[in-house]
Amino acid sequence: MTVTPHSTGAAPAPATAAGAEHIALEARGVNFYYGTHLALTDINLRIPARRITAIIGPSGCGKSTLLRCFNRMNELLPKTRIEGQVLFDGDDIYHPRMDPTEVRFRIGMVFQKPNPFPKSIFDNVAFGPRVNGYKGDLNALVEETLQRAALWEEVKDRLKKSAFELSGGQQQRLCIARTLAVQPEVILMDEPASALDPLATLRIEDLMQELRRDYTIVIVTHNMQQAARVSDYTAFMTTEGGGKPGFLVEFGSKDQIFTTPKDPRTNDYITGRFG
Amino acid sequence: MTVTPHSTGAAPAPATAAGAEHIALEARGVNFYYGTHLALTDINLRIPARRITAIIGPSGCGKSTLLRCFNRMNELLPKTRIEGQVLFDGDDIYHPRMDPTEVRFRIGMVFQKPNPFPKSIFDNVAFGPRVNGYKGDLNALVEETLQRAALWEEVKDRLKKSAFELSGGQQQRLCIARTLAVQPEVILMDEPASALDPLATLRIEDLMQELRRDYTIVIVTHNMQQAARVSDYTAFMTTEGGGKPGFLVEFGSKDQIFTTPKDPRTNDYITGRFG
Amino acid sequence: MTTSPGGSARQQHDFPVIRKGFAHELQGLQDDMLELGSMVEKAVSKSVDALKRQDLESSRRIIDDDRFINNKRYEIEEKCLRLLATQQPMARDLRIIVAVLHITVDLERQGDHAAGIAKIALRIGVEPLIKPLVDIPRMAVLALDMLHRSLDAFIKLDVAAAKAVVGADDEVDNLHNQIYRELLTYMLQDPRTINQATYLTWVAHNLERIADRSTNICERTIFAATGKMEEIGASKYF
Amino acid sequence: MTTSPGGSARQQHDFPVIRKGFAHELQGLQDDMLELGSMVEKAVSKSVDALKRQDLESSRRIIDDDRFINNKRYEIEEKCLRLLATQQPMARDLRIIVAVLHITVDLERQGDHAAGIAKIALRIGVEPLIKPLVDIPRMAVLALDMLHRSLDAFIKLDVAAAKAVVGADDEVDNLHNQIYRELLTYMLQDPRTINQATYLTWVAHNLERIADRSTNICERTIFAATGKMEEIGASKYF
Amino acid sequence: MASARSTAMRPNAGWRRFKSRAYYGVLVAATLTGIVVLVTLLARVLAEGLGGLSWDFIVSYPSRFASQAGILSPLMGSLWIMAFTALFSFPLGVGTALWLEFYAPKNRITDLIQTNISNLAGVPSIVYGILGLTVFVRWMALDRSVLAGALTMTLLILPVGIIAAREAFRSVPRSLGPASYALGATKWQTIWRVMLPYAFPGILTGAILSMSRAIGETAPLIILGALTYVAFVPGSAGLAHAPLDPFTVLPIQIFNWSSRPQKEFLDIAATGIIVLLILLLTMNGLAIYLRNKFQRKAQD
Amino acid sequence: MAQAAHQAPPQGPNNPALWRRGAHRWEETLIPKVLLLMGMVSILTTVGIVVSLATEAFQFFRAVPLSDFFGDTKWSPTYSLDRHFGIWPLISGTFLVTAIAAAFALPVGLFTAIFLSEYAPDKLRRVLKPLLEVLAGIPTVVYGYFALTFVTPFILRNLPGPFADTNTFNALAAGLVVGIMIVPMIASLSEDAMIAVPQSLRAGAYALGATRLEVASRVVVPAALSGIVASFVLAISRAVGETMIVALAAGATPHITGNPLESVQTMTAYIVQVSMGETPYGTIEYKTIFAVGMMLFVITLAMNIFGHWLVRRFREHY
Ligand SMILES: Nc1ncnc2c1ncn2[C@@H]1O[C@H](COP(=O)(O)OP(=O)(O)OP(=O)(O)O)[C@@H](O)[C@H]1O
Ligand SMILES: Nc1ncnc2c1ncn2[C@@H]1O[C@H](COP(=O)(O)OP(=O)(O)OP(=O)(O)O)[C@@H](O)[C@H]1O
Ligand SMILES: [Mg+2]
Ligand SMILES: [Mg+2]
Ligand SMILES: O=P([O-])([O-])[O-]
Repeated sequence: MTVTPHSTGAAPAPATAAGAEHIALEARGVNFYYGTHLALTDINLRIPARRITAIIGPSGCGKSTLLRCFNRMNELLPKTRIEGQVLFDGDDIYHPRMDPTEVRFRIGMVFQKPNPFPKSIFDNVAFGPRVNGYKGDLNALVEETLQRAALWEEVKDRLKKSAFELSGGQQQRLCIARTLAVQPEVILMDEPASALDPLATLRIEDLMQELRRDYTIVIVTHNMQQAARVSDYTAFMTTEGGGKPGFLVEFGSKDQIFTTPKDPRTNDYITGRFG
Repeated sequence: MTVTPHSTGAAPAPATAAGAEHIALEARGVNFYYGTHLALTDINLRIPARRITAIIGPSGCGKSTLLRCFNRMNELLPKTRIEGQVLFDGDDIYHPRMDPTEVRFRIGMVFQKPNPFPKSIFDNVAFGPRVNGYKGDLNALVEETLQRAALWEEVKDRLKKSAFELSGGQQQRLCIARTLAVQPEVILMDEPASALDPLATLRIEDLMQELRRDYTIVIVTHNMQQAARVSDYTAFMTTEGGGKPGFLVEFGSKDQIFTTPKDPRTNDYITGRFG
Repeated sequence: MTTSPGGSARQQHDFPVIRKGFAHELQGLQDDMLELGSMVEKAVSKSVDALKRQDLESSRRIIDDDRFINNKRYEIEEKCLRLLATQQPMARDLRIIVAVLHITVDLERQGDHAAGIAKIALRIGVEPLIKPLVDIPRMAVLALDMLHRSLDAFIKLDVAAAKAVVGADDEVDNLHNQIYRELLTYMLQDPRTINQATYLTWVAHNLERIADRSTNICERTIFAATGKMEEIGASKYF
Repeated sequence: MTTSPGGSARQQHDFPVIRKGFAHELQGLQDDMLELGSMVEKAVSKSVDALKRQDLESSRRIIDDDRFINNKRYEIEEKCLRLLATQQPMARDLRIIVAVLHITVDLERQGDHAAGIAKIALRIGVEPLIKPLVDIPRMAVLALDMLHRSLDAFIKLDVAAAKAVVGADDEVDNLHNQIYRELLTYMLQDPRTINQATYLTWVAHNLERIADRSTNICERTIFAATGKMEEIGASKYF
Repeated sequence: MASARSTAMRPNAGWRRFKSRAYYGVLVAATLTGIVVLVTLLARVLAEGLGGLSWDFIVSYPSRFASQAGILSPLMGSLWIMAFTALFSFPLGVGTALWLEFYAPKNRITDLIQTNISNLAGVPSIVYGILGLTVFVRWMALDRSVLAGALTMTLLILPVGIIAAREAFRSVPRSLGPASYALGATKWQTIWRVMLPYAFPGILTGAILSMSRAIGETAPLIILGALTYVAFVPGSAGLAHAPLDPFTVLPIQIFNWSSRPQKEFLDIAATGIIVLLILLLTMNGLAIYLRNKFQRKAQD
Repeated sequence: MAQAAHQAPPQGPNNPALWRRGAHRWEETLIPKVLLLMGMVSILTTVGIVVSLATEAFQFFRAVPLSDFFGDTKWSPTYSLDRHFGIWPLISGTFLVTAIAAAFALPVGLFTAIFLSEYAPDKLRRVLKPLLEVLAGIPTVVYGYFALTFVTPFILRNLPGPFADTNTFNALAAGLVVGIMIVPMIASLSEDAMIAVPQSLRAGAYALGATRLEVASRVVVPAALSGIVASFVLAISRAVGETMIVALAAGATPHITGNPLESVQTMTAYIVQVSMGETPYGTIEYKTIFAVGMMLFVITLAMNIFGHWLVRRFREHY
């Protein structure tokens, strides 16, 4: 993965400034390539801090790709290349002097399927602090983190049990707890509830509402209704056809996007009229 | 799998008669056991012909189990047992003289994940007619079936290609076509769109609307919104806790269920207040 | 679906429309609303006509037929609720349904006003009119025109047309004032006319309300088209 | 969430409430509606009071303050739309939101009627009243009571209470008729009173409308509670 | 359409059901074949060999006289060979698998190495004997020593060990890697703390099974020239010297006894087989035990 | 909120006192290199095999021209009176044994696999599979013993017809036992391939009214075909390279014959014979084992490459 400054000179203005919000993450003129295949083109997006930003759009429009650009997970795939800048609190995370593990340490990620480590519940939460050389009281940290993830009450008597003994929804909350344990500033979530049943999904959504007080959350979701329910801001991406690069159509407060989208493509998408 | 007549003497009246509709399938006092575990208790349900009936309910309440009772797919699992009756056009499908392959031939099923056979598109559709000794013009049948499944235009030039070359949504429509090819009277669908993206999901829903003119459709879905969108009648099942048997709470027209459910448990479930 | 000034009308023809079922139901909803509108238009027009001709039979029929309007309204409201509950409408689809929900109430009330006029006609009975009715029918024509144009604007989601309707409301108001003043003069001049004159002020008032409610429809049209709700005609409950 | 006669009030306390955010927003919506209701109540009560005391200053303020009621209404409507678009409400939640959508319009119109009364007060000015106002304030008290009780019934989704309100409407109607007849007598006896008497019939009419709209609120309450929409008070546009 | 159905299809349901049942018999018979042979073989071996099994048999050296012959030196030789083979092959196998799974660049060379390994797994064991003979015995002049035997065995089972270890690594759910990276872990932290613990039972099982293959192997050691009569145990002249001592192993001894025409030798061959099988069953049992003990609920 | 300066989350990572990151950077550079070295061992093994076979075989072919090796039909390198170096008798023996083994093992193995994956209830399978594994784990020398001491004397000689005169060493007993030996391999690899066919495909077929046999034969077997064929090829290759059974039971008579009741010699058995014998290292007789080993290597390599190619070529993507 190589980083090339975006070719079109000065970075264009972001699609929509989220009003007076403090901006946590910003994509500036991001292009992304898988090999020679351009998957994202000229993405300009500002993610407000301590808000939930949802990214929606048809399958293959590059939502997951964009999300992974935000914490350099994409570069774990071979032969990928990014152009443009991704700023985190003003710093370019793709700057050659930036350590990718440091970026991921500060910008956490939760995945589609719950993927706890085959370890005890405790060790799952303690994993991040351990690899990152946490020097404080691990027990206290684990408890506090599980409490934040609204899981403590359910697991406090079986911290030493395998994480696989938890239900799917609990596992996903454990994965969120695991991410919280390294105290990131941003949490990226790629369809975190799509493998869960409706009840577990609603619990995760409730949890996200709690977390948004302290964390910046970016969620990719297929489920438009979910984006409508949980997000503060919503970005709509699309592509002009399979294999064509994905681009950002519209970004705005979720109320605006879901009641009065500005772009007719957004309107058509969210009202279920796809081309 | 053994069949025992339901113990409580006379079959109780079905939960709700769907008005003057013709009844295609009827469960009468059905209890279902996995080993010694009672999974369904006293299910009385009448499925109207040529309508879409959706079964909704929390995870583990036995929706899939009930669906599989309708075409004897459950008995492919070891140590299962059904009590009560399932009537198909008035005949008990669990009668000892009933051939299960005959039942499945007349009551088709579409599964959660698209599961095309690793054969060509043509052979997938032709599979059912072939094993069932179809004597007519196979080419004509395949074309007609694919047309009904709204897939013909997309695949007519590559019938000999592997079914795996199709997209997920196309594969699921192929699976529907495959089921249609044996010309069943009922099609059971267990979360047929849960593995698909929203666009493909809407296409499947559109297709179901087309099919309901000729077929009785029963769909199990996690997605309440989907049940609301596609069904004519909706059944709500629940269980009083994990491991407890599932039972039918309410059955009615979808408009009634989603705007004015009679049972407070139904209201709580569909408004997202779970216990 | 409606055609709209935006770019999405194109999409409906160039690309496969998904959610055919829903698109169809939404269309049906709007058709129902138009039907209700035309029922109301007929009721209003007939009621004034009956008043003018002192055709008590016709007036009675209008009052009686109001229940059809009421039923239609409930039918439409129920459809709206069903669509809201089952189709997860969003963006413009949602705004249209919500607008229909409101417009239906307005239309039904307009129907009530027509029945109100018919009731007044019954009260007046066959007693000779204190003056030949000229301005009231003129007012009715204006109000009906507004109603018609407002529904038209809604179906086309045409913001400009909707705004234009509001202008006509001023004319109706002027006429209303004029009629009121004139009837007051009658009353002052000849107290025996007070009863009938008061009845006629009620008729004028009813027509004024009908026109006013058409401006409500226009407000809802603008809202459905743009998502912005603004009171375009000042409310006048006096 | 509201408490209700059904079994679900229990659930909210015994079991974890999921969708806290939505439950909270729905609660907020109803609070907003109550606030709007109390704004309207105040406006109505003050307008009749100002009329009675011929306090022009107060009347002017009521007219001016109507915009706050209008703004509140738009705020509530927007919230409803947002909840419909983003929370996929179903069953009773949906019915409550749709009911709020309609009730808000009724409340706002009631506010307009209050402003209408204030405008009439201005027209009458300080010219001596043709008679001391007794029945009109009584009517106002009745109408306000109906409004209050109807909102209360809605918040509790109490069908019986809602139906009870409708009975009161008959009282208001009787009073209205009585006032009307009395004023007509004044007019017939002394044509110089016609002007003011007509104004006062308008006031009574406004109050009647306010009461009538409270029965609308009750209809919506029954609808929200049971899903059935029925016209419980006969519409009377005359 | 629905009415045309019943006549156009299913004219032959009864015949189909019959065919289905008939085939069932064929399949059961085929499955029983293997079982019957196994039982016969074991019964035969036990019948012929059990009589000769005694403590004396275990602690005596082979002899020219069947009645005095024992199995001490081949048994100890087998154990020595096993020990060294395990020592060499385990780290090599795991290391290679780690490199292939996590570090190898995706290029032709890596492809070549992979193809090479799977082909090595299919090379007849006797060819490894030739390799050992040439490289270890001759070129490296290790002579017919335990070390030469163990190195040959190491190369012989290495491909199997690598493949088993790779399978174990592949059974690690794909999602765990990203999960670890996303917490700020480095690559080696991810491998050491996530991949290896998860894959370890699988690796261990594979290792034990490949060791049990090594125990049974005869041909390569024959080619190396392992002796058939060894009247001492490797290491008896000083443990440090053990790797360079000559040796024999159980299967060679069994081969030797089986090749003799006398009935007595055939019988003690059977007794030797019993000892060999006990050793093997112990190891297989260990592998199964480990597999069950650590078997994780696989996440898909 | 918006105006307020962005505060770090409580105990945020910005508190560096709590975290010590990046302490082990050296692992990231050193470890891959060590692992790469280990990976090279397998390459060296192949090189070693080829070189060790080729150097000696090269010397052999300098003495014995290829035309003799492939042109002669007699093999008697140690018979100093009438030396012949024609490989065909050994290939014939190998082929005969392999053919017998395959004829027995392919159907039995495949049917076993079908039974296990499609018919056997879970409990039975859990008993049968380990039994098959035991069968697979039995050392070949034990099979050789079995063939020699049981199959020939107690089975073959009790059969009617020409079997009564079966030679003590014969291709049939060796072939059958080699077949027995490769049955588990075929059964287990084929069963793996069939088990890997997703359950959903079976459910799909049942739901169309198919019987169990139709599900097995029309869905599962075709879907697993590449795995099944690969298991055949790999098992046959294994039979070709099999040594101890044939060394014990097939005899040491290199000649070209199709009669399974005669004694034959395979390539592997020949190599063992020479190794066990008194032939001195370095002589031309001794060098024959490298030439024969080379043949064996080339044949099995070709089959293995073919087998793996098959697997890759037909791998189904479920
Ligand atoms: N690892 C990869 N290698 C090559 N191309 C890829 C890879 N991942 C994604 N792509 C391509 O990049 C484009 C965007 O993919 P991405 O997964 O980001 O879309 P998405 O919006 O997340 O879709 P979905 O909603 O299906 O998850 C697609 O065309 C996809 O085929
Ligand atoms: N094969 C099985 N063996 C034993 N128990 C089973 C089996 N399948 C389901 N059950 C049990 O039966 C009950 C009902 O399961 P079922 O799969 O029918 O529920 P469901 O409503 O379809 O759930 P979901 O929405 O998660 O698919 C559950 O308690 C489940 O654990
Ligand atoms: Mg994605
Ligand atoms: Mg299910
Ligand atoms: O080469 P073998 O498998 O017979 O030892």
